[in-house]
Amino acid sequence: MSSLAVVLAQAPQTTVINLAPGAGTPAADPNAPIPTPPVLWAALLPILVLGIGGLVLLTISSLLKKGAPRGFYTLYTVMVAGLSMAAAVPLWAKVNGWTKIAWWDFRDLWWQSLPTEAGPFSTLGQAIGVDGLSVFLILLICIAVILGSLLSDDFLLREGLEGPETYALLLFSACGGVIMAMADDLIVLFLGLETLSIAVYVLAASHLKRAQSQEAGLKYFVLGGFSSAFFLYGIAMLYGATGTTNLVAMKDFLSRSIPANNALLLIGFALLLVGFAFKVAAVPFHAWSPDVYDGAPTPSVAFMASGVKAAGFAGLVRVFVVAFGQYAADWQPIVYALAVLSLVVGSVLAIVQNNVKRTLAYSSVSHVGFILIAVEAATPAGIQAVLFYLASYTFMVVGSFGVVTLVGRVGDGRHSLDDYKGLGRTNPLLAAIFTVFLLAQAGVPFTAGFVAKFYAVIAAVDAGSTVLAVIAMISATIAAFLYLRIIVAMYMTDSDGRSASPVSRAERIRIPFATGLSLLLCVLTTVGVGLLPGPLTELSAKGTPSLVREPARTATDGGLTVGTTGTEAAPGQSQQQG
Amino acid sequence: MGNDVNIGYLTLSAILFGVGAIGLLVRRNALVMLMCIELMLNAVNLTFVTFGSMLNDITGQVVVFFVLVVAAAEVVVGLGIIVAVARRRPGATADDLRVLRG
Amino acid sequence: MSTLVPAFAAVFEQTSEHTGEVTGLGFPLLPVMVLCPLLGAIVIALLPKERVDVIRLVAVLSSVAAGALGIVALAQFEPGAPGFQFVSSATWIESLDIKFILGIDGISLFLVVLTGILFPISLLASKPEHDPKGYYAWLTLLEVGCLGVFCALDLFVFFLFFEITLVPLYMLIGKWGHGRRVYAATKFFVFTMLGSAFMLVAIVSLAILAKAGDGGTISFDLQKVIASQANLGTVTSRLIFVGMAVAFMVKTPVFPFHTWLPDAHTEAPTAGSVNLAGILLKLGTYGFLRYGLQLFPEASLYFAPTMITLGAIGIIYGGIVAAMQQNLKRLVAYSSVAHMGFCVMGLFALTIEGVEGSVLQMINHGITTGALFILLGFLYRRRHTYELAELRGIQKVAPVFAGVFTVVMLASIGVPGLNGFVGEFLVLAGTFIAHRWWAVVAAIGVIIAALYLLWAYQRAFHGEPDEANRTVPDLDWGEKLVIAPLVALIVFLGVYPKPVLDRIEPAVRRVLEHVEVSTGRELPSSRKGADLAPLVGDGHGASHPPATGLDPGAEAEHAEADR
Amino acid sequence: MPVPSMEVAIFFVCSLIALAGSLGVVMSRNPVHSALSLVATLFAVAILFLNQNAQFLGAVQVIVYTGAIVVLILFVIMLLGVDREEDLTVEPLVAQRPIAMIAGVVLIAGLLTILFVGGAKLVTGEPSANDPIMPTAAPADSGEAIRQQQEIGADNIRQVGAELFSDYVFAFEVTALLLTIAVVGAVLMARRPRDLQPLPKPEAIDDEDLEALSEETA
Repeated sequence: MSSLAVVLAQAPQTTVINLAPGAGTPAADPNAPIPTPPVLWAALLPILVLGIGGLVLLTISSLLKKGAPRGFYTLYTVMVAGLSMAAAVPLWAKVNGWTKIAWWDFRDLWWQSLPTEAGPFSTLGQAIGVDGLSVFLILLICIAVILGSLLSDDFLLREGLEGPETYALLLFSACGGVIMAMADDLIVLFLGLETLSIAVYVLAASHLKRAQSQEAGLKYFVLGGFSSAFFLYGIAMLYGATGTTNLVAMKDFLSRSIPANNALLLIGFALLLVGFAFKVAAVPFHAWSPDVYDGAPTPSVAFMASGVKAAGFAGLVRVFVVAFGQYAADWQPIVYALAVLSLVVGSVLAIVQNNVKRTLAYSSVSHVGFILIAVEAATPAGIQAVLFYLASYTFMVVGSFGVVTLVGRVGDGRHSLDDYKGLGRTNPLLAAIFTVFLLAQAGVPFTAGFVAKFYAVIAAVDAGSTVLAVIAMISATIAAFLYLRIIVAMYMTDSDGRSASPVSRAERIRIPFATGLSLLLCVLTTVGVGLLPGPLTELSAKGTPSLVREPARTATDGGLTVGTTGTEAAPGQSQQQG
Repeated sequence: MGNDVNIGYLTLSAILFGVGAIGLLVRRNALVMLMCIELMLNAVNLTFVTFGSMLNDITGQVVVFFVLVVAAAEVVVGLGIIVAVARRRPGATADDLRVLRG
Repeated sequence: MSTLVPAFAAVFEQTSEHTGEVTGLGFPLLPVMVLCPLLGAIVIALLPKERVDVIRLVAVLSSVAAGALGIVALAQFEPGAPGFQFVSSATWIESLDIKFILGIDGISLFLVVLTGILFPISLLASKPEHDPKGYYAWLTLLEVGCLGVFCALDLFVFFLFFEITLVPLYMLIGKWGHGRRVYAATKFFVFTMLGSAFMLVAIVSLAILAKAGDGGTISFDLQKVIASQANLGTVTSRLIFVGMAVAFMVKTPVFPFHTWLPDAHTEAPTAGSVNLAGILLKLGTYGFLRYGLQLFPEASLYFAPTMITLGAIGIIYGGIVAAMQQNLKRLVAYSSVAHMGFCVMGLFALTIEGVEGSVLQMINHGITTGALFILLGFLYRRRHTYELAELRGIQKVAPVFAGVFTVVMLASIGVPGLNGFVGEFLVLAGTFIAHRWWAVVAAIGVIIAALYLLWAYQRAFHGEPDEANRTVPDLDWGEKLVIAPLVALIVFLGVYPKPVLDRIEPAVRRVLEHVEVSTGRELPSSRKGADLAPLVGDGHGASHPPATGLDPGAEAEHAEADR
Repeated sequence: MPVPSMEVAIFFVCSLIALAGSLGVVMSRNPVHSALSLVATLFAVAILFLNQNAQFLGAVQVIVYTGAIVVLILFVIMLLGVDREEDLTVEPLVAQRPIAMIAGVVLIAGLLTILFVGGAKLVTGEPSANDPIMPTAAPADSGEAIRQQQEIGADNIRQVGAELFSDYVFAFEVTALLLTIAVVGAVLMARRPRDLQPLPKPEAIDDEDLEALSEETA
């Protein structure tokens, strides 16, 4: 009470802060309006669309007395995600210096509030950065939302769990992911991570009829909170080492002055990496992922394995490769170790599983190892490989879990390898689709998975980590064994394949429209990218991250001068053709 | 910059963080695990404030504000999940949940 | 088809970049050839599975079409022309300069033709016991992979095709095989993929290191990589060679990596065995020749003694183990190990005769072993067993079958006058120049081959047929027609291999000259060339090969004289 | 910079309370005791915040953490009736506890080593140019000092507020989203669905899997 009274009673002139001499800004009048940073709304639009889209969804659903018509929520979610992607297009154009797309010249449209010169830019006090990486990830995460919601549509109906919450949480979670991808400030990154994670904890627990689902949610939550604490502690260390939480300012500071004692910096790296490793499920911080993947509703798992991982890697790349690229030699060994462990442990443990969802969980751990070897390269080619891998993996893994959703049948419980026996006979189409995804994950040529692995290996070898590349390829061979096990179960187990007994109606699995659409998209992309990797290669090559200073504000804006205008390219941005 | 008391604060927060982490790994009761997470977050908060005061920078305190919000959100969701689990399996501990089956 | 050709022609530009002179036919022969079976596979996949006859027809037609195009290539091939012919290329990944460059020279020409002949025959020779749709689709896809490997002139594309062959064969063995098929298929897949894992890293390292020398642009184009391979350090290039060699050794298979082969052969369905033995094993030796010798001359020289030793071990080991087999298919599988040992030995003898013999041996082995497996398939259709213990007196009840089997078996042993002899002899002659004692050891292998094959023949075909074997029918007309081309080839190549050798030799000579130039070392054949003048010409440059006929008998005498 | 002895005294007392509380959280067998120990720690940390001129945070810590979060936890404990005592002598997984202890101790030891080796020079960031916390020189006059102190407290809120709405305005907005998600999540979790699936049976672990695998490959 008393301190409040003091605040209320204060006369303005007594509270002028005695600034230390030489402090950069003029003393602000405490009663003056707070100098809020300028906002480039166009840059925020993808985030706003997703966030507000989720809120509107909740509002609509609460206003509808009879419940929404069938498929409405799915359609709505797909539209919102599509809108968000559309909102990202001008950003992509701006980053790449386009002035028009096809015949459509959009220079004169309303988003000309964006800076006039082409290239990446940042806004909101450098909290949000718009660059190739962030726009690429916006598109990717939105695609994951679209695919995930298409899978959810029939799933929720089947399980009797209809409601808007799953979709709203998907949108919110995607919003968090997009924030993570765009964050130029560690605190914003952390908040994006939490937004993403908390929504996904709930998604994991959202199959209310299934006890395993809530247990998965609980486990995910506890270990997720644990990792968040590590992550945050890492931010604290970096804050102590550099005096700021902003990545741009950190990079500035580190390039300006080399700290004599970088112990804080190093321990900050280590703790941050632990946090990231938990989020993307890299060994030895993977223990949650098989249980969570096993228990959580399968469509949500599809989103976890695609969207959440993508966002995690976006953060990893932005923080380590871009902001702390100068200290690559310090963090590379840790990433190296994480990559090797993930590759080997993921593949080996995947083989001994008898549950397909757990198998896929471990296989995703081994994929994480593959992506990590591209991160470890810390080169533009590495970043490109990361993006390419994430994009291809999104389709492969969503497709895989899409099939698993269908085979799981009512109750979402039939996931043992036995349940896949003879699938090739009873449901040839479904089995064929699954085979495509499994082979793609195994890295068979003419699938997206192969090209992705190829790029990762190129990046690693180019950066001089040939041994790592060899380990990766060997573990890919081990992992191939696990995909073969599923294929064997599907095609080669039913009594020499010669039983001609007609397939009973109960064995047949109907492929509902939305799920089918999602699977179709995934198959087409997986094979299409495998056959013609050119476009996605170009796209991922343009997904270059960079940390850009916000242009200096004029004095009338409020004197929060941050720095001079200028773009600071990511390592070797110019040689992105590499 | 900074003095021995600052280092004392950092030491305290490091120990609190470690105790929280150990507790989370050792205890099997979901609620206690939740408390351990809070303990760890508090340790981080203390670190932030200490660094802020060592650097004479308000940012350290602002960050703590965000951490508080995050902690609140986490607790709400975490308790929600715990209640849901406990309704299905009264008296469940994390072991019954096949934790770390890995 | 007619509308497709211009479309391909638009995509695949005919290029003279690699040939020096254009030998195009006005349309992209090789891409069309590779895509024929692919088209077949797609059509099969779209057909309803009840239309078994149509499916079979499509499969046969598409592979016959590919084979016909292969024959066209053979007819149009200019024996003396340097470099690759029928080259066409299409850019695939621009930023990495990965192109679908397809082209053939004298070495790959016959392997392509062999593929084109063996696939239709194997399709006709056997029928699947269930699910014909998948069976034919996978077989045609397998052909795509094989043709692609032999035609590819880009490291990456080569790897793609090399790797893609795994899946169809895995499926074929795993789903349509016998007995422990899943185990065999998985073992095959994992072994081969493990080899490929090393190869991928090796290829990538090579391209990246070549980039450093080439002035900064990465390229997987074989010719460009060869051109810049001088920039590699000795140790580096040896390491990379080992990386690639692992893949080829697994595929060939060379002695310590062979364990997957007997299992895969034994459990595979007939068409799978035929193509596995006839063509897929050649991917390994072909890889050694095209990508081992040409890319790593120094490393090849360095490792040549090791490889020859392994080849010799393979010959002896394969022979001995084959002699101990009770299962006919397993026996033939181990004989493959021995035969491929000859190929490897000849290659790394690094003499004109050796390499030439090795290429010829690849073709011969493809024909003879393919024919053997087809015959075994016929046998299995009648008796449902491969066990020697259960077979007896077949000769009495099925004389034609026994006769054909005898011819093929003798070719496999390497009896003069049949094709097996020419290749093995050339290999031995070539090896003798370079590594005298290993040639002697390998010659023992020929004797062992005679031993186990004749012994097996005696056990299965001689004697009085017992109850089970008394009713075995002889070959019907269809089967005779299927096997006839192979028998004809066996005899023809045994008697008159010159046209084949004429086309192989310039290519081989170029490879060896490249090795000589880039290592600065004179290879044995050039030194001793004079001794074998009728065989190798004057031993210098790309002069036209000698017109001497290769009458086996005369050759043998010649060699005797040399010793 | 002279260290006021009062600050040191407060630090020692509060850090002892915080440590004791944290040990209480981890080692109490009854979750209620754990929660109460957590309250002690949180209070102590709140005082430490005040000690470092973070008056706003000190207040928020007490209000939000102690007043809301821990009460919520206690509420749930009572609601679920899970305040039974946990038997801490049974080890959940083989060697899990020692490993956890070792990992934790290594973590603490590592952090402390870095702190003590680095000492006060550890913090390498620049002193803030834009957002300093307080005047560097304390006035000598004691009455003035108190007044100044109060003003700083008042100013602390102002400063935090100014930062929240300028440099961190976006982060601030994100927290709104975060809390919305928490509400949606809590509502979703609170639903009681009908026709629940039966509880899964405890599964045997891994031995079968290995056997099945060896059968397949053998």
